[in-house]
Amino acid sequence: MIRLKQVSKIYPSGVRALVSLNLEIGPSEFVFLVGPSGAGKSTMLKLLYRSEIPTAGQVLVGGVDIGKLSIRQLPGLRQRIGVVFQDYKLLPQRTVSENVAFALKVLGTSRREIDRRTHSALDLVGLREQADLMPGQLSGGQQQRVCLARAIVNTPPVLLCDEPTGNLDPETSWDIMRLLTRINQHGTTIVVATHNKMIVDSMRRRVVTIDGGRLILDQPRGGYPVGVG
Amino acid sequence: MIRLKQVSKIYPSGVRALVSLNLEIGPSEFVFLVGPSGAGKSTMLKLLYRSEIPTAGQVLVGGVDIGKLSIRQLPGLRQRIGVVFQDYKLLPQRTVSENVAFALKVLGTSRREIDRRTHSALDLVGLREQADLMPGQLSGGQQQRVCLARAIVNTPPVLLCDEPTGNLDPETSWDIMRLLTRINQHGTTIVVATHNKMIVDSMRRRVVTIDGGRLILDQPRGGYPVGVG
Amino acid sequence: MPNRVLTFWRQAGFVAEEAVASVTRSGWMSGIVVITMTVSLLILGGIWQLSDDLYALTRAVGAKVEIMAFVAQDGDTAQLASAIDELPGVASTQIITKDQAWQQLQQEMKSQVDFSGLLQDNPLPDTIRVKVQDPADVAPVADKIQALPGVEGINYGHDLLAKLEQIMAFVQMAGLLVVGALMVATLAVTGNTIRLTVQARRREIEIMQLVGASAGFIHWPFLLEGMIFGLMGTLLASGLLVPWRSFLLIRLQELFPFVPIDADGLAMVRLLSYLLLVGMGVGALGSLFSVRRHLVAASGQ
Amino acid sequence: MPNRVLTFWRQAGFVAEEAVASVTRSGWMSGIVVITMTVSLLILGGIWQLSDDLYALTRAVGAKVEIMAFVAQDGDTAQLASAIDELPGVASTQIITKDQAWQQLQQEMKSQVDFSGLLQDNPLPDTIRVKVQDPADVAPVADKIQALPGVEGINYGHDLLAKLEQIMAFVQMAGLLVVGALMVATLAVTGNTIRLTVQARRREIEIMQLVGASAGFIHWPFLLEGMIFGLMGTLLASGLLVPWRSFLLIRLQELFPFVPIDADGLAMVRLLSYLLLVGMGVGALGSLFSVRRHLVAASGQ
Ligand SMILES: Nc1ncnc2c1ncn2[C@@H]1O[C@H](COP(=O)(O)OP(=O)(O)OP(=O)(O)O)[C@@H](O)[C@H]1O
Ligand SMILES: Nc1ncnc2c1ncn2[C@@H]1O[C@H](COP(=O)(O)OP(=O)(O)OP(=O)(O)O)[C@@H](O)[C@H]1O
Ligand SMILES: [Mg+2]
Ligand SMILES: [Mg+2]
Repeated sequence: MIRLKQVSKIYPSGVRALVSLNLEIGPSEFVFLVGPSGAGKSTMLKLLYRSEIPTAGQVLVGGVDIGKLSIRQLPGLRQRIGVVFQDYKLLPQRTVSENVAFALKVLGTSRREIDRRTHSALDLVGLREQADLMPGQLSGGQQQRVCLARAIVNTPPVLLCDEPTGNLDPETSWDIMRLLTRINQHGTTIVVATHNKMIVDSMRRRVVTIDGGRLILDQPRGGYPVGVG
Repeated sequence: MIRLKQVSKIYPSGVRALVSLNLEIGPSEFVFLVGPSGAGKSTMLKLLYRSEIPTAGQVLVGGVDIGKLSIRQLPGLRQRIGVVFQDYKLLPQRTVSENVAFALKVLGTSRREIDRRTHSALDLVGLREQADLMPGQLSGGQQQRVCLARAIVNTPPVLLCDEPTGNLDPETSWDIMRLLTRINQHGTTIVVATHNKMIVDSMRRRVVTIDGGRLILDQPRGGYPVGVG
Repeated sequence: MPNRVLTFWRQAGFVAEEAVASVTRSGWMSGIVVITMTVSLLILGGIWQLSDDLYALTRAVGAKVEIMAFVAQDGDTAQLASAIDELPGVASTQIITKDQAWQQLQQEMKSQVDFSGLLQDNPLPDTIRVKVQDPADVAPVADKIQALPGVEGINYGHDLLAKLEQIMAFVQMAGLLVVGALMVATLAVTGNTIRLTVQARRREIEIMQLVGASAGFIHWPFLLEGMIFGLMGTLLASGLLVPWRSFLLIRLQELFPFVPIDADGLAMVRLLSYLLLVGMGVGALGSLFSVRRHLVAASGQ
Repeated sequence: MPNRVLTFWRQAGFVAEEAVASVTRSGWMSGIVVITMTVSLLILGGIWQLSDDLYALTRAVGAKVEIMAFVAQDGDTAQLASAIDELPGVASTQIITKDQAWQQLQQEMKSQVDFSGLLQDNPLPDTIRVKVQDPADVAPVADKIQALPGVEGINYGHDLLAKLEQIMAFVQMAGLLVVGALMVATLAVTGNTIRLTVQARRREIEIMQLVGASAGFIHWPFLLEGMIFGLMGTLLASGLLVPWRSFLLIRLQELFPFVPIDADGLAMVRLLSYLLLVGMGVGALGSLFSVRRHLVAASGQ
């Protein structure tokens, strides 16, 4: 499903965020991406939805080299990838349900279908009552969940999450993890960048550890690595 | 140092974020503020630096009822309170060191003093090398640390932190906590809103738990409450 | 595929909805763009009109120029007048007999000339006063009249006419120049203002791209929004231009009562449609360029 | 307390530094504001100048009006001329003898009047041509001349003068109106543009407040920045206005060679200082208002 071949990313500032990284993630896999702050986790996710392009190497998603996509082909890729952002990226002037519905409207989904799916996505993340509020009226954790609802409303084959539980209390974090597990069971490939040791340790899923832009550990049923960084 | 008397906050949207809350925090105390997402933690901190005003009740900081401060008196309060924000709030068009120096320039500190203090603050949070980068060129965790550096550069008597470790790996989180402890030992009152169970459990400090806007637990040497929310 | 068509229409509906919502949502920002647009179009339209009016005025003054044809002693005045009347380009003729002319001259020169010392014999010829249809025709018509038998001489405001033609050319040239410059200015100012509002919404554009909206899909709401701004600006500008013009016409007519100035309704309609075109075009282009800027910036290229 | 003074100067230095940095940092945004400002000031200055020139032109035409005084048969022409010369407001006098006048009349009326049928006795009086210093003085000076002994009658462009006075009043009124309206338009457009740039930096204002900057401290960089925009806009506008004016003057002089149009350097300097005042004022006010908006919004009131 996802394949990185000798991928390097050097930012214009000269920072080497990723160095000759090789990684393969199969369909329906659930992978934790861990590593110290500044290791290159967000950068790797950005390469996958082509918010950045690699300086060297190839990034393949669903068999397509996405570094070679034209601007015209970009929407197609983005529609097949749901992303939960570390800094939410919600539209401040739209209500919660409008934010979630947005990804569907863009595709020309019928209004009934939009309503149905938006409702069930908000139900899943536990924000049914906040549907008509503005993002600015929500707590940090609630905004994070809106972002998750938007990412899954479209049932994309790939879901990328950057610190989805960074601002959530342990209870809600577990709810979200259960939710991601369920989505994963329906066949969605999921990559989660996280620092949440507790969750990584208990879930016993594949854990990919990067540090200083290099892949240093890839455990099939791992825990949060100790003493890294 | 900090005193809340029967404080309620009802947002214009009708949400009751805080309900008749009473709390007293002495000078040089170190308090964890915990509770589920949407409990009212950020709201309480916002009342303390008067980003919001209470709907009812009194908020006293250093003996002053800050609900009664005029706009002219506000800068004085803000200079005595350092804040670390959940969403960083860095100036995107200034370098890391400019962001940190900002709080000092506002006070008319001499350039030498500004340089000295900015350097030592960046050293403390481990971002000496990133001093001349823009916030957009940093990872989420790095931005969080810049925010912390800015909050302490001014050595304010009160430091409020909203999820200071939300985007940090465990290692860095511990570094930050050690740092906060050190600052606290020099006499600074510190309030930390957090979801980090691991840290709260190990630090054995005072833990104030709120849920649904109400204070439901206040343990002098507590841990992260179980089954709350 | 009917499904594709349906999807297209749903997207189109969404785009229209978005555009309208965006105008109302960003209330005061929209207000600023509309005000800027109105002001710019107002200045443009006002100057355009003024230069048109000035041109019409000088033309009307030119139309006042008459040819005086002096009939020879033995000429047949009435016959000559009807011959002139039939010349192409002639609007009207009027006969002034030598007696009328003599009386008029005595009247006019009362204080300057001591007529009592003059022989009472009338030295003046019969005169035919000729009006032409188009001031540009004065010179050729005068030449034709001169060539008619029985015409002893002619007289017309030769110098005045040349001067007027010069002034008309100047007014037209300066008008075109100023209107052209103002058009560019309007484009610059309103285009830039729209740019700033789009800039303020670059986050929105970024998110649209992130959820997989196509470039066209992202463009359209902004384009439509720009055109709505243009439309509103033109309507407001028209609401101020029409009364201003009536006021101006009345004042001008007071100043030049001898020159007929007609309130040409059609010219007004034409001007307003030009303004509408400029307004909506500027709105659409201003949006287009700035959206494109952000699109490229956010595509990870 | 020297420490307080030191602190003040450090803050002032910081403010100035901030203002300059902000202009350069937000490059294209600053560019847009400066362009908008330049365009607005250019239009304002251009129209201002044009209405000034039109006024000067009508005044100059008015100055061409002469009084013709006809000397009685028994009057002493030379003595009368020197008497008139000493009247207040009179610029110059010129004597036209009856012989000169008669010859000139014959010349002018050659084609209209058959002079051979006329008595050769000259019916015309001596004439004194009088120029006044100020067109507004024509009527009172004429009255005074009329009252002099030996003056049989006078003649001056009474109607033309009245008309010119009307036109001058109109030009002045319309000029004032248009310049006033443009001033408001300039204020609106550039003020709004600055508003948008400040809006784009509301986060900066919010953070300044959060780290405890005083209201004055937050205002000043924006105020200064607005004034820098005004200064740059004025400089650019001047760079275009000065050559445009020379061009216009040359063209006008070509059209009205008989009217002296002087390139009044002082008037230009005055105009440019007004523009500078307007530009910097608008920049400062535009910033002030929009910063104030955000200040109140972010103070938790
Ligand atoms: N746009 C950018 N321009 C320049 N450097 C960048 C940019 N984005 C990230 N970096 C740098 O690249 C490195 C990796 O950043 P990245 O955001 O991938 O880290 P991360 O693993 O997600 O960290 P965190 O856990 O703190 O979010 C960091 O050193 C960061 O400073
Ligand atoms: N500006 C606002 N307008 C209206 N409602 C608000 C606003 N800010 C917060 N709220 C509501 O008040 C409640 C408490 O929010 P608050 O941000 O204090 O929660 P929190 O404890 O910080 O949660 P989290 O851990 O998710 O950050 C929430 O239900 C939220 O929706
Ligand atoms: Mg990251
Ligand atoms: Mg919070």
